[in-house]
Amino acid sequence: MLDNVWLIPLFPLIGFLINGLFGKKIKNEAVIGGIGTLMIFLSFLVSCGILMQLVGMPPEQRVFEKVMFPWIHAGSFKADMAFLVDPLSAVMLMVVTGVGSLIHLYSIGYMHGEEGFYRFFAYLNLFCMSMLLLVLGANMLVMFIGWEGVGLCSYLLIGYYFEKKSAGDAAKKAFVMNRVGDFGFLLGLFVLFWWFGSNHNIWTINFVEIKAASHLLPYGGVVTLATLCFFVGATGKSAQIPLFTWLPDAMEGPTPVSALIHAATMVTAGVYMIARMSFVFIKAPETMMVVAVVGALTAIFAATIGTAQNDIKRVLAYSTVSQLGFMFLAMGVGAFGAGIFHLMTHAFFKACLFLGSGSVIHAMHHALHKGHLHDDAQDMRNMGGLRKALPITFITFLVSTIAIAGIPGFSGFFSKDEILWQAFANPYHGSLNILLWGIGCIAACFTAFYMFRLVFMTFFGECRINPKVKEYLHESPLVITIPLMVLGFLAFVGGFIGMPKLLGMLPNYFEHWLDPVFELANEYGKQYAHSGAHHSHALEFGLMAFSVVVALIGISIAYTMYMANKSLPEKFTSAFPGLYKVVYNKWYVDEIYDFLFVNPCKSFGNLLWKGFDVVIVDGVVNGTAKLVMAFSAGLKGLQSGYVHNYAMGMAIGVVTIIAVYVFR
Amino acid sequence: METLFFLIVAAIAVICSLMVVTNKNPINSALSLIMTFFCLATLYVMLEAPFMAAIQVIVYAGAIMVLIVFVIMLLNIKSEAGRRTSHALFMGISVGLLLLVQTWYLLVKSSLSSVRGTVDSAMISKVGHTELIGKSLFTDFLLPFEITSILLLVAIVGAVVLSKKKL
Amino acid sequence: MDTIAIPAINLAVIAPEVVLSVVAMALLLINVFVKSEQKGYLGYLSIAGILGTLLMLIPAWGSSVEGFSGTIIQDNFAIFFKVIFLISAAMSILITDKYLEREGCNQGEIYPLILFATVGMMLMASGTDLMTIFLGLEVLSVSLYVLAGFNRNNIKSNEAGLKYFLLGAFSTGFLLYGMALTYGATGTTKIAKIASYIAMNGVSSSNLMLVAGMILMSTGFAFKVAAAPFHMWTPDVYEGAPTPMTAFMSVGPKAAGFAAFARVLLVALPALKPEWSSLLWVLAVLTMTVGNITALYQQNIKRMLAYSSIAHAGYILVGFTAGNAVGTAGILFYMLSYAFMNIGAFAIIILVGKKGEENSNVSDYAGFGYRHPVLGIAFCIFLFSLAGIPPAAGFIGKFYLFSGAIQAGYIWLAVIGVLNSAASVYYYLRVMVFMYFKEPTEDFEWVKLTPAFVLCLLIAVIGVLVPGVLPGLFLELAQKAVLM
Amino acid sequence: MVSLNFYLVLSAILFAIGTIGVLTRRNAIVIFMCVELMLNAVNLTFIAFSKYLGNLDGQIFVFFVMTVAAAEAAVGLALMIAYFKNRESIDVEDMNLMKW
Repeated sequence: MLDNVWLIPLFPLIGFLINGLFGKKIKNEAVIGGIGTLMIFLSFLVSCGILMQLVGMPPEQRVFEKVMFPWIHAGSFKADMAFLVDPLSAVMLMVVTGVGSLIHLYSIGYMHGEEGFYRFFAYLNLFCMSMLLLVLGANMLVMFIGWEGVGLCSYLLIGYYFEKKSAGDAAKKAFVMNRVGDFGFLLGLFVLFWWFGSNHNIWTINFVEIKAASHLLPYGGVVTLATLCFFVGATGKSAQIPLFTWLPDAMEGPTPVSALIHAATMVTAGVYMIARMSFVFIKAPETMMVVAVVGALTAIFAATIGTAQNDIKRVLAYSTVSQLGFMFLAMGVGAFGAGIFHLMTHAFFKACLFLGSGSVIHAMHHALHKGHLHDDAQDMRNMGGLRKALPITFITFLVSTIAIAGIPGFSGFFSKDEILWQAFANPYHGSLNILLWGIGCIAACFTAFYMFRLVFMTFFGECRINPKVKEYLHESPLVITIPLMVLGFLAFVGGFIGMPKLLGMLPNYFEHWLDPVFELANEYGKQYAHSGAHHSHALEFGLMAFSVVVALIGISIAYTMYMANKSLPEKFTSAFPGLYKVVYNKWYVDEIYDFLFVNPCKSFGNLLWKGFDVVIVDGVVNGTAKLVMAFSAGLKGLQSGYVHNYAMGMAIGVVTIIAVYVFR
Repeated sequence: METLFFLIVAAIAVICSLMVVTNKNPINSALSLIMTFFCLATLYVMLEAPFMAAIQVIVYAGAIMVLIVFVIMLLNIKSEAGRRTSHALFMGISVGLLLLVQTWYLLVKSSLSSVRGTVDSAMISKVGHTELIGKSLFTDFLLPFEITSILLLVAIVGAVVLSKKKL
Repeated sequence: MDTIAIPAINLAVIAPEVVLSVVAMALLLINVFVKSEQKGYLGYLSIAGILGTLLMLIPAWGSSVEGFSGTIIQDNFAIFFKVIFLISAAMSILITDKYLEREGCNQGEIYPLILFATVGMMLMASGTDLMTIFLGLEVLSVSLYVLAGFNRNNIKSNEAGLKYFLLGAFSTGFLLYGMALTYGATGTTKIAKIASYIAMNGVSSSNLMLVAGMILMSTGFAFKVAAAPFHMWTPDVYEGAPTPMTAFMSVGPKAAGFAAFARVLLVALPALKPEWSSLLWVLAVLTMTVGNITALYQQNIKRMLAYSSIAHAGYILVGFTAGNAVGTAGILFYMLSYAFMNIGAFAIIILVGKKGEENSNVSDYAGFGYRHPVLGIAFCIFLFSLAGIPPAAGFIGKFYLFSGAIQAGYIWLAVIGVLNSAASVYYYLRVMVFMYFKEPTEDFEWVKLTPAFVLCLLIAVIGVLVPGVLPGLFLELAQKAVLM
Repeated sequence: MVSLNFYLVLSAILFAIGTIGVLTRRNAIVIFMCVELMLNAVNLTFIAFSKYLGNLDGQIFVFFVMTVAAAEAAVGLALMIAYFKNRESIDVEDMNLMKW
């Protein structure tokens, strides 16, 4: 099975070719969608086979490189078209192909009747192929091809509704920001390549070879430079500060795209890349700190911004940015396994959330269309009480929300708690740990808050939809709900494979599985880790309980704000005067919350969104662009069209060059 | 004596070339350029290259300049309507002078190849300059010589394409 | 009177050039008898001639033959470049006929002129004497002056030809002065002898005459390859020249300039490597930056591609600066893939254009991708390749050039190169944004494919994708063709 | 015997004058004549070197330069005539249809 690893990216490629070349002729949506889904499902089956085979091998032998053909050979430098299968890439394979298959299936229902249905599936398959190349690449160049490929597909898919100007702009923004990141990636590659080559005559970009030679790398110095470059690449792709503003805009794309690309797979590429090169990153303590701080800051920034959004997809988008921040936090504190674990659980529950929101939007859109209304189908203020109309969507959505909020027993709890614990207990960042942990906890609280706000505003309370169209609301078809159910189930149970030792019910399979990959990084880490700080089980339990409490606080704030005080006060006061005081008090508490906590946060979130996001980040990006354009206009002015000016340019060039060389 | 003669010819050449650049009327420029070419031909003779002097006169002064003068007549170009701006003049002249200073400096500072060839005055007077050139052209430099035939053919075709009456 | 002993003439060395010249001359004669509407057939005949020449080149691969008293050589380096020239000539000829018909200047002489220009380029690539290189360059230049001004009823074309001519002649002066000084410093014009003289007599950078000769020759070649600050003619000439000739000019002569440039610097003047590599370093940075930044502002797509071609010359100079085997192989590989992607892009521009070079603004491409999906995808492939996005050949080429620079220790140069290629994406992307994300204002019904265009585009797409996905073979060939 | 440097300096002067002419004149034909002047300056350098090095390569080169000058003259003047037919001028300050 391992030998056939090349089949995994091949199937989606075939799907892309069939749908891309003949899709327009086929016309039948079932056939097009069926081919697209089947191809990625076949990849999933092969991935399962590979996983099985890896499981059957002794842990230390679970590395396999399949060279397809020699690709670029230049003297001592070699880069093959080669695939690398190890526990890490196996996990990613399962996530990409598994979640990918479900989302393909979902898209058949969701994209029904859209113009360019075949185009959508062709792009989606192309995306899967690129993502699989990225995951499987045995050297940085293959990875980079996938890296560029996913950026390209993301561009194509965000701009899918090209009639909308905002879609085109969003696509362009995403592409340009991604390119900034790609630039960082290439630079990091070059720095590493150059350092190994010029100092040790090892001209390689192969991960296995770099790993074997990684003991030669110094701590800090050039490694810091290289890893910072790589990290810039990761921030672009994974939407971290300061390159995160493209992701919320990317919600212009169809919802399945948001689920697949902008939640489950592509945006996690940066995390994956750092995990892949953990043995390099760990050698740069400064970079590790930068990663951790940027991750934590992104987690809290995006979470606060999420509280101020009313568009259902934008909430989820900021939530994704925030969760990615958690993953980077994990990477930065050396908890690579926990980060990848959160990546996986996040893929389950966030994909489910996006698909669920898609189902809601689908139903809303349908109903509004029938009623000839032009309300915004994505605005939560136009929703409410949808749980009766969309029961399956509601249940799966709720499960995933509980998971992301970090309620024990659900997948998100295990992974997020592991990250927070590692942020607190890791031996690398000294006193910074408390701060990282604190920020993480607050971000977790916010997460619980805005996610439940979302649920309450959408599914509970009175229905704010125009009564004219209420009757048209109904549950989405099976092809949409089946993926929801599967993902919801995974969001529920997915965490049990990585249960902390502490709870002791099950061994932590996930961590053991990834151990061989991150062993070396941990080894290197010990060189500068602070020893001694041994934390007791009681503390771990305490922190775990604390994070649960924090999540509950967030939920209860959301409850009081968006459920309890809506219409209840009046009813209670008139019917049960005795309870008035209680209700009054509740309301009073709410006021305090509002005054002390929620309002500042909301305005802070608004400020961040309007100020930081729109003005500063976009301003810097646009300002740079303007500067370059002004420069361009200036240079253009030199091109006057007059022959003698051109001749003068040449003559001055000659005179200057001679002056430099003759009179130096 | 020889140096004095050289200086006189050189002075005429420089003056004539300055007139090429400064004369307003293109015809006068062309005539000054022909004078410069004659001066150069004289210098070639002094450099024991009589054949080069001959073709300098025949090809350059005779053919190319006639062509240029012919075109000036054909297009009936009068004196230049206006001068360039003084700024452009200043820039052009200063860049040119800078170039001169630099080349002068480096020519004075640098050393020639130390390898001396076999051709000296005695050989030129014994064998004849034209024969030496001819031998060289048809042995060592046969290929470049043949390439010039293609070059001239291209020039003819090009000139015809660009100026023949009917397309 | 003693007879002169003409040395043994090894015609095999110049057989490709001879064949191509003979075909061109024959076409000149045939042209007289061909009616104006049927001049297109001359194009097919010239392509047959080019194919014949290609067939003669292939068996010569692997051997290195000198001839004509060391004035010319046919080695792998020359053959690789000659293949590039022939491909670019053939592809340009494929897209010429329809354009000339549209613009109403259907003169058959264009085909022999293209072939003569190709002969000139071939001589530049294989010349081992400064005279051969100079004459090859002049054959090329004189043909190009005519080709740029070929559409003589179009004022822009006139202007392009005249500008190119005046500036080209001016740069020839510098090139020649450089050759003269090199001759004075070394006593010879033969490239191998220059190198051996320098090596034997220990002449080095202390000899200012040699350094100045190197600099002046470099400026001459820099003009030909359009390196800043000797690039300013490029946008005007590319915009004004007939579009198929722009396609031809942006590839062939640039490659030829690099071939001669590389042979002179790498073979004749390796002793001055510290000097010329620092010179090329500066030229590369200037060229990339000026080309890319100015391209950002352009509205006319021909002009935009002209600036982009300047930037590409800059990328190639990066590999050249490295001066090692990887960098040189990178130049060869990049030039080859550049031929395909650039001529492909120009072919689309010809298709979209209307009579009198109308419809050549970027905004005129609004909705093109939906009106003509296949052409749109082809155009995107070319633009992606120009932008250096995998898996197109342009990416591999750039990667190779930059890694050559890194192996030679020029890490900052590579960084600037990567930065530049990141910026360049913007203006290529702009075309794609217009093609796909803007409401069509035109129906593009005049865009009609002829078999010749289909062939040209097919070759271009294959030429971009195959070396991009499977670069192994091409890189191996390029490595066998480097000059060291 | 005149020192080599005299010839070289003379040719440098002529080359610089030619350059100045190219940079300052407006008439395309005069610019072309100035280029010819530059080429002739180079020719003088070649022949002077040739004499002092005692080999004929330089003179052969001059022979080819003259051919090239003739070819360029033919094509260049044809271009000017074509341009003149359309524009009624060969002033380079009128040649700015394409810019920026």
